[in-house]
Amino acid sequence: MKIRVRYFAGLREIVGQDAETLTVPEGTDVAGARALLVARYSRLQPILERSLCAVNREYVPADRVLQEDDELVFIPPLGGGAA
Amino acid sequence: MKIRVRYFAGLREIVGQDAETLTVPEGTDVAGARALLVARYSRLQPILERSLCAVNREYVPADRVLQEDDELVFIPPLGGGAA
Amino acid sequence: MEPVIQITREPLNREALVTAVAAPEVGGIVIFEGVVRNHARGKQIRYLEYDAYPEMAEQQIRRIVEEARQRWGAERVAVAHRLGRIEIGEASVIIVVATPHRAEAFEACRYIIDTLKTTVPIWKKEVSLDGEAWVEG
Amino acid sequence: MEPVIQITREPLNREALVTAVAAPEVGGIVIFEGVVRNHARGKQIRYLEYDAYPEMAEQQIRRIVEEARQRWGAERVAVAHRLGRIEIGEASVIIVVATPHRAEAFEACRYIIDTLKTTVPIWKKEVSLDGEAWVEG
Repeated sequence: MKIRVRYFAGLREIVGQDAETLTVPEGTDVAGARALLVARYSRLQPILERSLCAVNREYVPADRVLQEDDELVFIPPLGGGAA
Repeated sequence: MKIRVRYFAGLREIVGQDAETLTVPEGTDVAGARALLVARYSRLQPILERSLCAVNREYVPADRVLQEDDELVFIPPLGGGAA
Repeated sequence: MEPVIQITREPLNREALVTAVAAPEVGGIVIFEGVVRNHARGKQIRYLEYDAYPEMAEQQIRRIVEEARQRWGAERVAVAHRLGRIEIGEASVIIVVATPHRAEAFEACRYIIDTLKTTVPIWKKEVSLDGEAWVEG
Repeated sequence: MEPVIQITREPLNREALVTAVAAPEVGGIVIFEGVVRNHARGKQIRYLEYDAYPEMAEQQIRRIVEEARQRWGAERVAVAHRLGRIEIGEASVIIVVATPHRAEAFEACRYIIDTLKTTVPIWKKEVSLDGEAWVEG
């Protein structure tokens, strides 16, 4: 099945694009998609380990099972704390 | 000796003027000046009982002894609390 | 900077007050604006009339701002209070505090308005459909 | 009223946001403005660059504003966040809360900015004399 992955901030700079479509097996969860991305872009590994996950604009745990056409976004740490 | 009394807000409306000069005996304190004003303007009594006193722009207790040329102001309750 | 303190019969100018506290080291600005509202204490308000003992009010505000500077390091503060007749929707008081980090701006701004309301000799008269009265807090 | 929520690459307009929340029953307005400052974490900043996941950011902000409405009765709120390059002294975020009484406006405004900073997917990159880096809170 196909899912949509969008990249923002530091992730976009590493990946070099805003978004892509991934083909993953049925039953793949967020952690599985993350492993697939790390395999494809090894420089993503440290930042993905610190990131939260969102599916269809909601924060979700890493064991959330993906569905066809889901929008998956990894949310690197937010840095606004100090201002 | 002479002191200056200034009136604001509700006091000004009762007295009908912004300020006046009072002649009081040496050694008169704020409470004494207040009694004198109540004798002169009986309608001041209830509001003066609820008012703080300021001499030369500082809050003072009622037993503060007045000096020549002091500026005496009674400060009715402040009503800004709610907004 | 020296604090900006205005006690004036003119409409207050929020833009000018914010500009006055701006600086390259500022990261957070908190603005409080007290506005005349259409009802109070169950009465329908037509307008408010503010009076002050202006010299003492200014001196007291200066002292409150200095306390905020010492407690929260709030170095850039503007306080403006309007006197006279003020219509519904118009501002009677504006306080602007600019600090490097936002927590101090929130704390200092709130301290200044809360203390101003209880200690600074400024009074308001409510003019309602029922008549008019000086408000006692 | 429906809250005003803007996520935009244009300079923020404080006046328009305050006007949007005005109403005859409003007695207190608290405005928070986050401004780009010239130094952070020991570095001299040249400018900041903000990025967001805009659809999710807007949805999260809407949820935070709804929480503020329930907790403090803050019915009149505007939140605007700017994206892209923002220069020193310019606002990256403005939050305006208008309530009948000031305490609720202070509480709700602070809750909204504190929660926004920690949960809404908006990121900043600091561009300093030493280089550039996405900030992790």
